[in-house]
Amino acid sequence: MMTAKPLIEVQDLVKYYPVQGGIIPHTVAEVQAVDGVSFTVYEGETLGLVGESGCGKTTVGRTMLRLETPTGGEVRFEGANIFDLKGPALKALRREMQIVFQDPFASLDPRLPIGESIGEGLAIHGMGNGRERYERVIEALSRVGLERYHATRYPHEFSGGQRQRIGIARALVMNPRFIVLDEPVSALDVSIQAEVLNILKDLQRNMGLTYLFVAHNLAVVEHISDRVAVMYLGKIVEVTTRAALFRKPLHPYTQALLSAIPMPDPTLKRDRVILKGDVPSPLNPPKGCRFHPRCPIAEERCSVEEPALRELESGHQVACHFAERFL
Amino acid sequence: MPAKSAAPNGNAPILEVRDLKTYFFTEDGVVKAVDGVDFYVKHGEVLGLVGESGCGKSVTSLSILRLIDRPGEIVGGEVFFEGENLLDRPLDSMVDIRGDRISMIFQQPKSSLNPVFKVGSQIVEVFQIHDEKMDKAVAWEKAVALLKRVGIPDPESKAHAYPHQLSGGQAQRVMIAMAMALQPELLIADEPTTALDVTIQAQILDLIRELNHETNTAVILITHDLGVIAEMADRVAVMYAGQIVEEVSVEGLFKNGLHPYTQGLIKSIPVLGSVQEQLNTIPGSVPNLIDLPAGCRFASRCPARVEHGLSICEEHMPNLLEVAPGHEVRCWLYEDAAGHTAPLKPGKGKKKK
Amino acid sequence: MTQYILRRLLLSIPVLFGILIATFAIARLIPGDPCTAALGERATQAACDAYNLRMGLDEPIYVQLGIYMRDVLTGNLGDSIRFSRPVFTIIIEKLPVTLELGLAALTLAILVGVPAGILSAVRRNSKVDVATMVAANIGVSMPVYWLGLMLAYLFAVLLRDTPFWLPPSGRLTAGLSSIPFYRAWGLPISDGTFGFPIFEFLSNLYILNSIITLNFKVLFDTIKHLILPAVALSTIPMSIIARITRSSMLEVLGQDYIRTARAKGLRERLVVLRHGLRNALLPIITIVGLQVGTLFAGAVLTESIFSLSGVGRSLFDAITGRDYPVIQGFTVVIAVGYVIVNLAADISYAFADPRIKLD
Amino acid sequence: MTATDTLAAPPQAVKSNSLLQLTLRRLFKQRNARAGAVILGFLILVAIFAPAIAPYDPTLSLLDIEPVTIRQAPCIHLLGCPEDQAQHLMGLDGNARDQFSRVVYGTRISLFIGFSTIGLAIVAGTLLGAIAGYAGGWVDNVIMRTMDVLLAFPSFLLAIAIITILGRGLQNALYAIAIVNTPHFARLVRASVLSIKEQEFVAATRALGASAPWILFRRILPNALPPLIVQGTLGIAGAILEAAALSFLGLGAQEPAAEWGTMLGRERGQVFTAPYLVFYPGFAIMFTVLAFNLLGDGLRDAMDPRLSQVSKAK
Amino acid sequence: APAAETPTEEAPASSEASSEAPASSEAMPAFEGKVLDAGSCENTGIIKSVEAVDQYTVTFTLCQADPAFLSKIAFSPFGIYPEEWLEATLGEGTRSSEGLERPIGTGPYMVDEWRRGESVNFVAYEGYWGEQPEAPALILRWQSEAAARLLELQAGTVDGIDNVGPTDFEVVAADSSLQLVERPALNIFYIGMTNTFAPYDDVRVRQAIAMGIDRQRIVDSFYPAGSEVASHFTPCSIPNGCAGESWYDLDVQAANDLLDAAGFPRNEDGIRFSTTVYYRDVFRGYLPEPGLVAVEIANQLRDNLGIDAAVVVMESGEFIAESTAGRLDGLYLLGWGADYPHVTNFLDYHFTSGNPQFGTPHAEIYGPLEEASRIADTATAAPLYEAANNAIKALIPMIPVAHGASADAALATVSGAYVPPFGATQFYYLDPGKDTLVFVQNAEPISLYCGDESDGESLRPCQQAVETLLEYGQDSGDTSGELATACTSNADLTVWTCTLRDGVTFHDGSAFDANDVVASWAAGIDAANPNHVGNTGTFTYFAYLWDGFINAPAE
Ligand SMILES: Nc1ncnc2c1ncn2[C@@H]1O[C@H](COP(=O)(O)OP(=O)(O)OP(=O)(O)O)[C@@H](O)[C@H]1O
Ligand SMILES: Nc1ncnc2c1ncn2[C@@H]1O[C@H](COP(=O)(O)OP(=O)(O)OP(=O)(O)O)[C@@H](O)[C@H]1O
Ligand SMILES: [Mg+2]
Ligand SMILES: [Mg+2]
Repeated sequence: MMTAKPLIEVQDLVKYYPVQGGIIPHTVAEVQAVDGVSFTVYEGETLGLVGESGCGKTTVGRTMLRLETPTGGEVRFEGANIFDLKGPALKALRREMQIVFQDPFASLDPRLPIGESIGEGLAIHGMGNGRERYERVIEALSRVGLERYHATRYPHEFSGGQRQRIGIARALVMNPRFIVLDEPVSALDVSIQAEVLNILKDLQRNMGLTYLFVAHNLAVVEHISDRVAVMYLGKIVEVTTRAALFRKPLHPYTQALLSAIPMPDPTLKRDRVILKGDVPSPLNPPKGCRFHPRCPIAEERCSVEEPALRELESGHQVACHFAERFL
Repeated sequence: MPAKSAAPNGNAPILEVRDLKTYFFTEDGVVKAVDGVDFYVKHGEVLGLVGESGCGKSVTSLSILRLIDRPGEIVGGEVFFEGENLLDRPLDSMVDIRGDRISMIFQQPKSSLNPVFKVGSQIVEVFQIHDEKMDKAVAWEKAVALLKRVGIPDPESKAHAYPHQLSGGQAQRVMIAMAMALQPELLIADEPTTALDVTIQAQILDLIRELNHETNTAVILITHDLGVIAEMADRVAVMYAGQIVEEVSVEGLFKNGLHPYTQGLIKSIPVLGSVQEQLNTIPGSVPNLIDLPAGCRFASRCPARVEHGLSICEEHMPNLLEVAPGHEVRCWLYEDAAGHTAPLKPGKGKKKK
Repeated sequence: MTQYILRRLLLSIPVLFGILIATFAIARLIPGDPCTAALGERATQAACDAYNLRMGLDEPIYVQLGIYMRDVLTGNLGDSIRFSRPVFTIIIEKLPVTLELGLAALTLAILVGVPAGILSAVRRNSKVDVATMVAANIGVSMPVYWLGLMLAYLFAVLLRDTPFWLPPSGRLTAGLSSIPFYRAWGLPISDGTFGFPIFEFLSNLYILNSIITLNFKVLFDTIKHLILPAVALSTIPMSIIARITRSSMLEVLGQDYIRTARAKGLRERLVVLRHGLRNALLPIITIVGLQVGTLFAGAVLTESIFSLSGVGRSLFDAITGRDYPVIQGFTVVIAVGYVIVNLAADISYAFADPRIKLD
Repeated sequence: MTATDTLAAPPQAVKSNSLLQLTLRRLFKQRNARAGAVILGFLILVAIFAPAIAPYDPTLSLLDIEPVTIRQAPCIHLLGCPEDQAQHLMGLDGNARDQFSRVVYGTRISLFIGFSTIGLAIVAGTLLGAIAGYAGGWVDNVIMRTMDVLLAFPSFLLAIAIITILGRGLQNALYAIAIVNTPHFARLVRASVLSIKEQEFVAATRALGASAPWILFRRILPNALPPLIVQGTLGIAGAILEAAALSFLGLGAQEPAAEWGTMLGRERGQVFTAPYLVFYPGFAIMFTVLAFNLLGDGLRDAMDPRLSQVSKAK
Repeated sequence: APAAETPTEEAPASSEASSEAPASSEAMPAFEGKVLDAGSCENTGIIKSVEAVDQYTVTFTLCQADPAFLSKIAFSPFGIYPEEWLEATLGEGTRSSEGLERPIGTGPYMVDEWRRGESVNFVAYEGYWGEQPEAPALILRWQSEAAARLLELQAGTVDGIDNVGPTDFEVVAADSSLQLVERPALNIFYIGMTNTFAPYDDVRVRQAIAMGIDRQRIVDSFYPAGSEVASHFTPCSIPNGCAGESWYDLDVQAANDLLDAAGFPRNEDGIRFSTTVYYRDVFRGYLPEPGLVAVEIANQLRDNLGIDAAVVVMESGEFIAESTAGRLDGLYLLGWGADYPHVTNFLDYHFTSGNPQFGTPHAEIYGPLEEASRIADTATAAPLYEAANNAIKALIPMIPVAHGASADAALATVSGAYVPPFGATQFYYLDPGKDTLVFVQNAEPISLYCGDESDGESLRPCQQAVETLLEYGQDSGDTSGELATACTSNADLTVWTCTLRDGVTFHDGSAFDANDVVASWAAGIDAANPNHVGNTGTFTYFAYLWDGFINAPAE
């Protein structure tokens, strides 16, 4: 899998949201939602993206699909910078890249029978006639384990897990090569979560899809990802393979994150790293290393100098001045 | 893992809920949100209450404090608190129990604080409700001390903040401060960390544990996260569709969960560090609480039923029976038709045909 | 907070400018000749020409607009065509009538509407709730003028010769008069005195004037005359306030923090009044601000029915009489007043709700 | 025992319920809405069958036809009015026309006023609001500031002013009311558009490569409809009231049209001498407006997302 | 006016005012008579000059004979104000609210205060030359709704009301605690047409409508008792008003025949043609129920003649402007109330050669009228009026319908209640049996300087405070002396000499003399006079009754 070629390369992606204020409204500040993020997604793999709420995961995913206009950086799909695309070229690209959202309820138009929701993309792209489109919708439905008769029903008639499957079907029907999964199971109960995760895995296997899997639940990420990127406050702090990350995390934040996860095993005894304080605001992120105010091993240097994302071992990048200590 | 505290008052539970039934009388029909729930909590103990969304965990906890609002109504059962059936009290006098002897924290910390009052005065209110003579200034000082205790940085000035000026974690700490203000004998924490980030969740859970240790407060911890249960609880009650289906010590749950639902639940969580190719799933969905089946509520989704070919499951409701000391299960696999415990091991069920 | 207020103020400036242009346009777009309206049915063409010249009505329209803007901004609203009196003076005379009526109606609406809404929400689906909401629904559906007529018929005719008799029109019984406080006290204030319009304005608020001059006969007479119009005028705002209070209260009572308050052991009454009402009042503030518009619409009709010589009636007369300066002056004052009231509502909302950005 | 062998048998393909059907069902569970719908249905029937219901031509003066005088009091046989006199349930008006017939025919005008004005206002408001909300920037500013200015005038005053410009008469009153109501709908639609624009299902459509008009007309506007319908229903109530008030002042419908406000305005001086001439038209207005208010309230409740959550949870 | 010789003793209220007046109370200076002179008749209407011959004699010189002169000068717009006061409060640059709100006259009441929106309060003027009023105080209020006015009277809160609603006549008459005070029907309600518009250019159509409208039914149904169907345009109580043949009787058959003959056959719906009935929704004595009558006429047109008429209400000012200019293409409902008791006031105003109101004027009508207007003697003029009236009947420029009765009402306890046919009730004749007399009229006055007002609501209060040279009788249009003891004319009626009353003082204490008369007239009729400012500057009645101003600006 690691030999595969890069499908998407994200380079120095920056997305700031302006904050309006003042007596005459103007931009008084910027939310640095994503601030110089780079990573590569290889064909056929799943890259997990984890981090705490508000650290910019969703923004990365949405900006990659040009659902948000980027502030800076590049996203290359098979070598071509998608931020340069316009008109028909952009429309064509939309077929290649799809997204599944976190909230299964909000992501479906409540007044549309789900068959139409799923088939909408086909209609937009003028793919096939009514019959053919219908057939493809039915096919997509069956892929995610739903039946033909479901096509004429409305979103409110489905359970959360089913709705999430519909969301996946909508992405699938376009025959994309890359799907951003933005916390597709966070809103679901464990038993349903398992069901959706299984489907996602099956589909990837059968259709050769590439995923960017955004989540905050590390266990889920571990279950589905080949590689994992950890984000903290708009920056990537660590990227590596699944195995390496869980076996030997090199960034103190990753370590704390791992130890903070309650394990469903009462016999397990762990040394927990409980972080002090709250996640700072991306409006006014700390200078230097953004993690330093909460970092258990922070030193003087961390508050001044921002650590670069360095490759310490093959395929294992970390942004910490003192990561060597954990090698 | 912290050591589990032993019950000091022998085995007498501080709270015992028997056959609690809380229904919601809606336009579409009667929602049997809680339909015959039994469990107990011992002094100083942490009881975990788990179950899927909508199975009635919150309603159960609200029923204990009789906070159920129309169209809901507690239609039956008993809630013994220190030997007194709370359901027999006049509703007006519940205010003496609430906040003082039993207190509660909720899932959404920010929306659970009144947006138009300063957080300090919301804590002060607790003191003043239960001690009308308490001086406002004294109460305020106590509130600040509490905020400090729950780890709010700069408590003097944060007491003057409004809820929207706090982060979720801070708001939850304020809720906890409010709940522990009068050192209650029982704390009900209804999914206290679901809305919070993992690192903050760890902080809050730590705080609850501390409270449990230091003041020997009994805790009912409601969650759907089995990881949290494993870390926090002494005993666990598993709920399904308005009923307790299994009640057991936390070790027992993970090692020897007997109910097919419990087993399915445990198998469906991805566990950190143990990579599974396929996760186990529980097919089907929770039954409609308005239109409940006559038999076991899990029957339609139960793999054990199919495996054992039990037909009684769909016809009659099994009882919650003690199958081992301190281990109760509601399942026909462990009960015979006479209502006695049947010596059955899962996976070796007798065919009832 | 100051910044918020400043921003809100700044935002109203374009609206105020728009109002000026609109009022100017409205007055000019009204068909018909102001001259015949002003000078009467038998005016000659020559008189009209002289008149147009005098009033500046012969200038190009944009010059008129410019002059108009300048005048309004310097506080000069012009002279009434029909009465040859400053519009400003007329407003000083008429506004207190409408203000007194409107305030009485609004007070009544709030005093009845808010408690009714609370009661209805707390006793949801009870008989009280159903009755209140039926009444509220009927209230918003009732034409003000019709209610006024019916009330007049009931209280002035059917209940004549009973203690419930109420006068069907006017502000005071003939023969009584409200002596301005400055005259009652012998203050040396006359037409030329500095600040005279303010004194005059205040003394035209009969209730206020009769209270501070301790003239209770006039006070009671004024109130007696105010009851029917105020009741008629208050029905719609009252019903709207009751409905908003109810739904807002229902929403608030369903909030998590209400459950928290109960879980603290707070008594139900305090839960509703302290935690519930405080939050439920927020949308009510906005609605009350908006009701000022409804009140004004009602005032035009109520003043007609009860022959009160207030802003509404006078404006209507001015429109039919083509009294441009009066139309413009009144409209500007009303619209600006309306904007200010709603601005005040917004700002008090911001004060009442800490969530609104404090700078 | 076949069921025991499978788990979670797929639910049968039952007939699907659209959101509309659901809303309607919820709507008719409400007392308010039911009452409103019943009254409205009644009024529509009255309007349609007015010629059959009304005993007289509403514009026919009965002077010289029957031995009557103007403003004759009601004559109801059931209540003891001599049988040899012609029955006039609500009396005769100032022109000796049968008031009952006029009230019956008035239903037509009032319903027409309500639907046509609000229909116009909704179309105009939706257009303006959708453009403002979707385009944003200066377009939004220009449109919405203009709406603000319109809203800065108490609506009735504005309506009077517009009629004074356009001239009196029913048609102009209709335009005036439509104009006065437009800003409300524009605001509402703009707000809906702004919030729906941010919904994930819109982002999903965008991710599929949909064009701006596609998104606006297929995703956003249909979803902005429910609050519009509620506001529209309540708006109809307001419009009927406003039109009647304008007619009351002589600015709206003109003689001999049987419009309730006009009837009321013409005979308002008779409240002490012939109260029946004032009572019935006023009551008719109230009754009709009430129907729309009840229905609008019911609709609002039926479409309330908070209520829909309860049913979702089941 | 020179200040009063004994300013303070009798009239303490006037002390303040008199101190403002020029101090000239020493020996009487030689009287310097002022003159208002147009110079020639080019530059004026009827009035050529007004001259103060001596202290108590004024001469009016006219450009043409005016038999109605005496009737006209008794009209309240021609009231007399003190010369100095006019200059100080109503001149160019000096006009103040004082001038428009608190007129200084010689009348029995003086204005104490005008509480805007509420009432005009009067107190008795102690220095009045005649008898003191019965009620020391007078309050004039207003209420536009007839029903509410009556209600106030019934409640006993007021002593008298103006304009009883037509349906309330019987109510008042039946109530023993009230009295109905009827005013003679000196007015005319007519249906106007403009003969420049089709189909009214055809005399047969006009005649058909004249014969097809049941005027009796209109009067019976919509007019109060005392009203009558008009036999002529002018009411019969006016000398020569009823000369000539009376109007057509109702004859629907003949009317339809005429329409057939005129080429307007009925279509399948029975309709011949469509037209419009214009009116304004304003209560007037001649048309108390305008809306109802408009609908009634439309109904009759449809039912009797097959003419489909839409009813259109117009704004009052616009209606007057359009109808009097002859620009309305349909029928219009208008009327006329007598200003002074002379037939010229009716006929000449409407049917002169220059009036476009009914389209092209008919020489058959205006010919005799012009001739008659110079003849003072009623009998001599009679044949001319007979000819004119017959021509009106034949040519039908309009259809006279009714002379409407109207009435005031008062409490039965009020003694001396009356309504004069011309001018307004003088309240000082009325005795309410208490200190204050309260009277409610239709509307608030516009201003109280009545030289420049024309509405009855302004003229009524004016007349209580300001007097004219002559006054009308209580029940007739005959004039008698007020500020003048008598006025006489030369033989050809072009020079009128009035002898003024001696010893009259104004409310401000100043004495009344001939110069005040000249100044008051100059302010009203001389467009070049610095005091010709008024309220709106129209001076309607000066312009209209005297056929134009002196020094009128060129058009
Ligand atoms: N449209 C926006 N305008 C302003 N700020 C925004 C906007 N969208 C996101 N942000 C801010 O950008 C930051 C990153 O947001 P993002 O949604 O990408 O976080 P996330 O990692 O996906 O969080 P979560 O786990 O809660 O979904 C947050 O602080 C958020 O408040
Ligand atoms: N006010 C209400 N009206 C009707 N049904 C209700 C009401 N409140 C709760 N219910 C129903 O009661 C059932 C139990 O709800 P409860 O809130 O106790 O679930 P829970 O186990 O706490 O779920 P979660 O994990 O989502 O909080 C749900 O099916 C819910 O739909
Ligand atoms: Mg996100
Ligand atoms: Mg819950």
